[in-house]
Amino acid sequence: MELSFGSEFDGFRSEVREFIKANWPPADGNLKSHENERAFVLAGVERGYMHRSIPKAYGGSEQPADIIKAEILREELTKARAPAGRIPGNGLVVPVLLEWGTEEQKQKWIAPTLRGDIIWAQGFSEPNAGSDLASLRTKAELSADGSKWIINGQKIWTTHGHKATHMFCLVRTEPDAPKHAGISYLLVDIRQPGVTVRPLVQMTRQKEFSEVFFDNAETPADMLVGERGKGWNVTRSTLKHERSGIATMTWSLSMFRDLVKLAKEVERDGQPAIKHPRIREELAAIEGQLMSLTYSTYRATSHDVHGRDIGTFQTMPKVYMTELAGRISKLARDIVENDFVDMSGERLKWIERFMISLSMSIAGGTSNIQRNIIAERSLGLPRDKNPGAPA
Amino acid sequence: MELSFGSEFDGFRSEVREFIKANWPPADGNLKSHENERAFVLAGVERGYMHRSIPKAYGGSEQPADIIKAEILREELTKARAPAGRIPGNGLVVPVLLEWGTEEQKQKWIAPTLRGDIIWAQGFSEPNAGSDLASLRTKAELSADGSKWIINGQKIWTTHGHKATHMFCLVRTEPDAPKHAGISYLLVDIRQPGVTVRPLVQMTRQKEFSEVFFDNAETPADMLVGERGKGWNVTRSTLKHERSGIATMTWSLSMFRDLVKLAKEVERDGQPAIKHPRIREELAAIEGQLMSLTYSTYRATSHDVHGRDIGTFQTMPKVYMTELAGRISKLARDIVENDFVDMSGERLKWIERFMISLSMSIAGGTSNIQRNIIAERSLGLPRDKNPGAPA
Amino acid sequence: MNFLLSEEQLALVDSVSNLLRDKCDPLRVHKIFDVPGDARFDSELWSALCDMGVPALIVPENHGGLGLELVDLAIVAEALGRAVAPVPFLGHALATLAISLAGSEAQKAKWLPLLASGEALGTVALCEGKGGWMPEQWTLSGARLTGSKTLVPNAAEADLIIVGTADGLSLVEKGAGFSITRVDSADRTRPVDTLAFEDVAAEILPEGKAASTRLIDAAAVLLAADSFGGAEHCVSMSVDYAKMREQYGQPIAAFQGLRYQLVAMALATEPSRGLYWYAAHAWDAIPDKSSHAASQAKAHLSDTYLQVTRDTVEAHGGIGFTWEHDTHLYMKRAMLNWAWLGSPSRHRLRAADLAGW
Amino acid sequence: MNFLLSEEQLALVDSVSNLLRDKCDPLRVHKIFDVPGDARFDSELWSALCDMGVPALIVPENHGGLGLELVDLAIVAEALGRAVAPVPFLGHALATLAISLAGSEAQKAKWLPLLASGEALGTVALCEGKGGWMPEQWTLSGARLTGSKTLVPNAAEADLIIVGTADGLSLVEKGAGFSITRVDSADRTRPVDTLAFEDVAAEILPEGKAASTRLIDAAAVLLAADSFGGAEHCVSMSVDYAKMREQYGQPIAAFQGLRYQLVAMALATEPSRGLYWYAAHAWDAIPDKSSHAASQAKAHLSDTYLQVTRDTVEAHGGIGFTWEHDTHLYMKRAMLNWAWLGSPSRHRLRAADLAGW
Repeated sequence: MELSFGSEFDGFRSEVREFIKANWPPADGNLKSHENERAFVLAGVERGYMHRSIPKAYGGSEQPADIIKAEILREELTKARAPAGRIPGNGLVVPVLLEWGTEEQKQKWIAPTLRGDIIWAQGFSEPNAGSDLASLRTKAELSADGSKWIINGQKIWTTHGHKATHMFCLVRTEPDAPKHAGISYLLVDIRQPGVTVRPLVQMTRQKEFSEVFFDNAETPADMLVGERGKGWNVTRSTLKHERSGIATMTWSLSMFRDLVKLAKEVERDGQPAIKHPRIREELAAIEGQLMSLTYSTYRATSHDVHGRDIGTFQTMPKVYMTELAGRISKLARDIVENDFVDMSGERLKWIERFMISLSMSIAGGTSNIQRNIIAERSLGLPRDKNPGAPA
Repeated sequence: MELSFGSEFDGFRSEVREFIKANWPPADGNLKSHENERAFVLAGVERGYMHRSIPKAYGGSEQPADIIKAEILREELTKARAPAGRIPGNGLVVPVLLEWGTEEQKQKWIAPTLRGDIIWAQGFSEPNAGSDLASLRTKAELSADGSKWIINGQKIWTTHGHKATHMFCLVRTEPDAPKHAGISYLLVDIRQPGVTVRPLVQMTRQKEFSEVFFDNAETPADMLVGERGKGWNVTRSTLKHERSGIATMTWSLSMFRDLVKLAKEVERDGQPAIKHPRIREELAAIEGQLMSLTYSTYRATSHDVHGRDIGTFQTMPKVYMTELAGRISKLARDIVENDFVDMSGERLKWIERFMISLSMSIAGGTSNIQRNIIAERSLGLPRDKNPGAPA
Repeated sequence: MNFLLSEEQLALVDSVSNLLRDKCDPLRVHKIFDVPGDARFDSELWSALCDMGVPALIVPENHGGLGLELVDLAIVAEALGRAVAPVPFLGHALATLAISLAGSEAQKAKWLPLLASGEALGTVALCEGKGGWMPEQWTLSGARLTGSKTLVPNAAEADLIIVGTADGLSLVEKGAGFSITRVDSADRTRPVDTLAFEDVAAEILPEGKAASTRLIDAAAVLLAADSFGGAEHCVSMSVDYAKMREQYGQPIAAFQGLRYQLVAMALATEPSRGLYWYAAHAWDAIPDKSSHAASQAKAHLSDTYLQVTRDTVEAHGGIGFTWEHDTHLYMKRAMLNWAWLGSPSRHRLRAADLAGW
Repeated sequence: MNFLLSEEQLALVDSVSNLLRDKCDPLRVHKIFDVPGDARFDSELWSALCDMGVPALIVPENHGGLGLELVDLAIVAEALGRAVAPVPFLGHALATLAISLAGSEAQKAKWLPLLASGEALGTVALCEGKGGWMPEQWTLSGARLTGSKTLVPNAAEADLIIVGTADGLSLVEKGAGFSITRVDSADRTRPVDTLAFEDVAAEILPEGKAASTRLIDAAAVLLAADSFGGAEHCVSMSVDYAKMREQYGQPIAAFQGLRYQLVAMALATEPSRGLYWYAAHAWDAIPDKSSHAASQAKAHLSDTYLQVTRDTVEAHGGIGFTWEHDTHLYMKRAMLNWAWLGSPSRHRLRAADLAGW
């Protein structure tokens, strides 16, 4: 048993560090400039550090898959607050194009997407198609001359809708075909008159998602990815590409570190809150869960690296972390007491987390959907005839 | 708003006290003798204190229903540890006989049952018919001459099987009729060769239930209660007659009182455990739940008394108390620490409660069945096509 | 036994509920909620409640009130909580109570009629610093007050403020020269302010020392009642949504997993009604149990309410997380009920002390 | 990164598991369980485990052992826990560990080969009174011991007992004249005794002072591993029952409410595997994290195990509450894992102290 990445990777890590040191922060010190980001990412691609899974032909660096190197890169880039060339929506559409796109589509879209010249929004959910995606209604009809798609309908929970220039979405192209059939995967320029993007304000006051309305919006016929009516299979592959377990786990770890810091800072009955037996014990209990998540994730990653089956844990991290985040934010609430209501106060971050821990249980498949997946895939229970969940 | 029973009942309470004082404990001081119990109960019936809902003709005292008087009697008899003439199984069969029995059956069975000369076991559940009672298989066939039923099969979770002289049970008399139909309600003398009673030992080492095996056991044809094949409706009425909410609540109250006593007795880090902030706070949280149960029960009883609808609370006490009992016994465990494993130690009672709090969630309809009832009756959710539960 | 509401009380709840149905629909609450800067309260709704006699409920008859009990006030608080009503009820009711409990005859004569009619608006300034909610923690004192108070409901709009002090309770009038800073509070249905006093003229209420605990206990009961109303509404909102929302070709209410989650919400909520009733009744009729019951009610109900609002978000999925949906109005009201007067943990420990443990 | 079991370790687990499948089926465990009076252990199973080299795993090679690590012992403990194996593994492994960590060369030479082969049975006497599990609470001392120790595993059957003392650790041989009282313990798969020493001859282990904390941490890891094995078995037992048990004409696994309850059990159990692995690994390779990890593992796993056994009863309904069913064997084993070495609460506070909070 060995937890470190092993010395064979030390060399790689120092190379990466040097590279970052040399290229970030940028000479002009402007961390926000797209140009600087772009230059850094291109240099990263040169070195084989970024877009590693993408062929050189489409602007990637075409490196053999290596979970450890990928993780080392993630760690070092995060530490240096340097761009990783990862833009959420884009990370979802590129693999799809690679798997299903025509050569023209690959040539045309992948490189600019990797450079971040194009930003993609995901258009899947609809008001009446949440967990039950297959019941979506937004429809696209081919124009008489067959040159373009005319799109009408509404999308919701669209990520980055306000920043995005384009959208990859699921639309119904075969109205008469049964539920899952009849859906196609389309690319759409959303900076056009027929498209209205309306940000959705969340209870935290943040605007992470949008509603997008299509009113005779248009997109060229060749913006169809995969076969007409086969959009469902195309998405399946999209959903595979998600954050690695380690990233997830690191997120919880940093949230927990903040919690410990909070418990040390805040006074309660004349001593740091962390000395209060109930808070102290709950904090330790949370740490026990977190250590479970952490080391089971290392175990899973190791199994991945060595091509062993991860087993039942595979389906669990999301719900586990969601419940843990709720537990963490409740303890934070107990510590901050009065500050828990002050949205301009020093503890705002904890108020937001108290709420966001809930959206985690909704975004990308509600916790109940996750439970259904665990029941079927990990526990091997017979398929559920009632797979339902609220979202 | 008024919590006390009101002065109009003070007179009644003192009468009851005098009566008990005069008759219990018995002259010879033998609290266990059936004769003494019987004499006391008969005197109680004379005074209209016991078997109040049963007509005089069948040995009851035929009193107008009065929840408050009933509750006062329960309190005073419990306080004096005097017999209340209540024998669990018997309390379930008498109402059935009153509602469905023939005049002969009422004459023959009710009086001796009230006197406790007959003790009844309930024979409903079977190994493959738990929450889904209607799938029971024990069958009874009428003998060729039509004079008696021949019974074959097995019952489980039979209460007081070892003490009982007779059983009221559900058996399948119409093998070809669909599930719910084809079931009949039979009375059987279980002190006969064809019946084997095998006590079921529980994890607590106690023997509360039995398995009962019928191997060509016999019972006279006129032991059928209600119509042949209509046993299902007959049971429905049995299930109505359960302990009053107040009794339930008092049970939790006394368990909680013990818990507080325990927390004061046991030393932890040089002071009573009750001073330990986590234990103290959890104890108070439990008390909050208990007070909720208590005063909502008083509210419900008051509504009953005044003929008002109790509302959604009606279906809730059982699961609520089950969960509360689990919470109480876990805190007790945290307090007794090492003693939690010593089955001959001073904390045995708490080890048993730790386990019994689970059997509560099973006996008389599992917690999941209770949840189904709450969902349908209290929340008005559409009937569940999958009403399932493990038991 | 008679632990239920009288015909009169049922009638009272009905009329208040009907008024709220007309004048306090969610859309209206959202409107109030959406103007952060000057979030004050719904004055039209408040005056309608005043016309109905709500502020007069617990004012003695000889001072123009109805001379009713805390129970009556609490069942109204439940109705207001159910509607997340944006009105200055909490501070006003407590200020009124403070004067009737602790004021001199002159103070009562001057203020109670104005408070009963709603011509004057009152509030209470209790907390000092981040957690100084209890009388023994109050430091301001004397006839001229210096110091500060936090989380004071609607202070900016109030004509008089009852201030908790080392002497007990003191009365400060609008414009007496203290500074007011409105907090950017999560709950915009009941805005709160931070007050800074510097040598500000105040009238001591003669019986304030004795009354301050009674005042705290009454506040706990009213928060518990408000919490019950809100939680109960969240449960029925979630149940209704489950019946109406369809996925996979059927109402999601058909999914047993969700059904049990809804049942858990109802199990947490409904039985707690008896606890707040008892706490209110104890305040009126069982003095020696009153403080203990009040703290238990505040702890259990504000805790339950907040959790139920979280469950409500999950029961609604994404829509329940949006600003447009009602859920966050309830969650944020629950957040104030949770923190105001001290966290559940504080009140459980207070109850434990009072139980003599 | 290489946080997984080696081929050798997988082979070790396999062979132990196969042996247990043959020689430790539930019926056999029930038999042992049903003779309260002289509940000792399954000697046939134990000698088979000894022949397989289980007690030799962590004995240094130069003393007739295999010189492996705590991780190897822990994965065996997991397998034994999964089978609720009625063998004196816990006490024996810890006694062996104590001597290899703290014994003199002579003591090692004399005892380790006997312990490695299983010719001699060892155990440890740690706790004093109702909760004196930690070295700083140990009061017996000197070359002749007087005092008492509680919850000592299989003391009646042991040839030597390592006693935790104020000096560190001492070795007492069978028949040295101490009295043994078998406790009527819930868990009859691992009987425990109360020992009373009165001026009993004992050999001090030279390195005992330093080793006692290591010993405690190792004990915590082994209990955590045993707990994981038991909990995981309870989950699969419940899942299998749900697939097989029919009600209302279908397997109860079709009921989503129950499905989610099973999912909750699995979610509590499976991820905790990494925690006990890490605690074992830290004991072997990351000394400065070892105590903290060990206490976290003991607290979290024993707590989880006991809860999962409760959930298992509910998942089985009535049958799961009977003496004949396997569930109570696991619950009672979980009860000892929970209490032995100190409750989860104690270990969480220990972890908090060690974290420097």
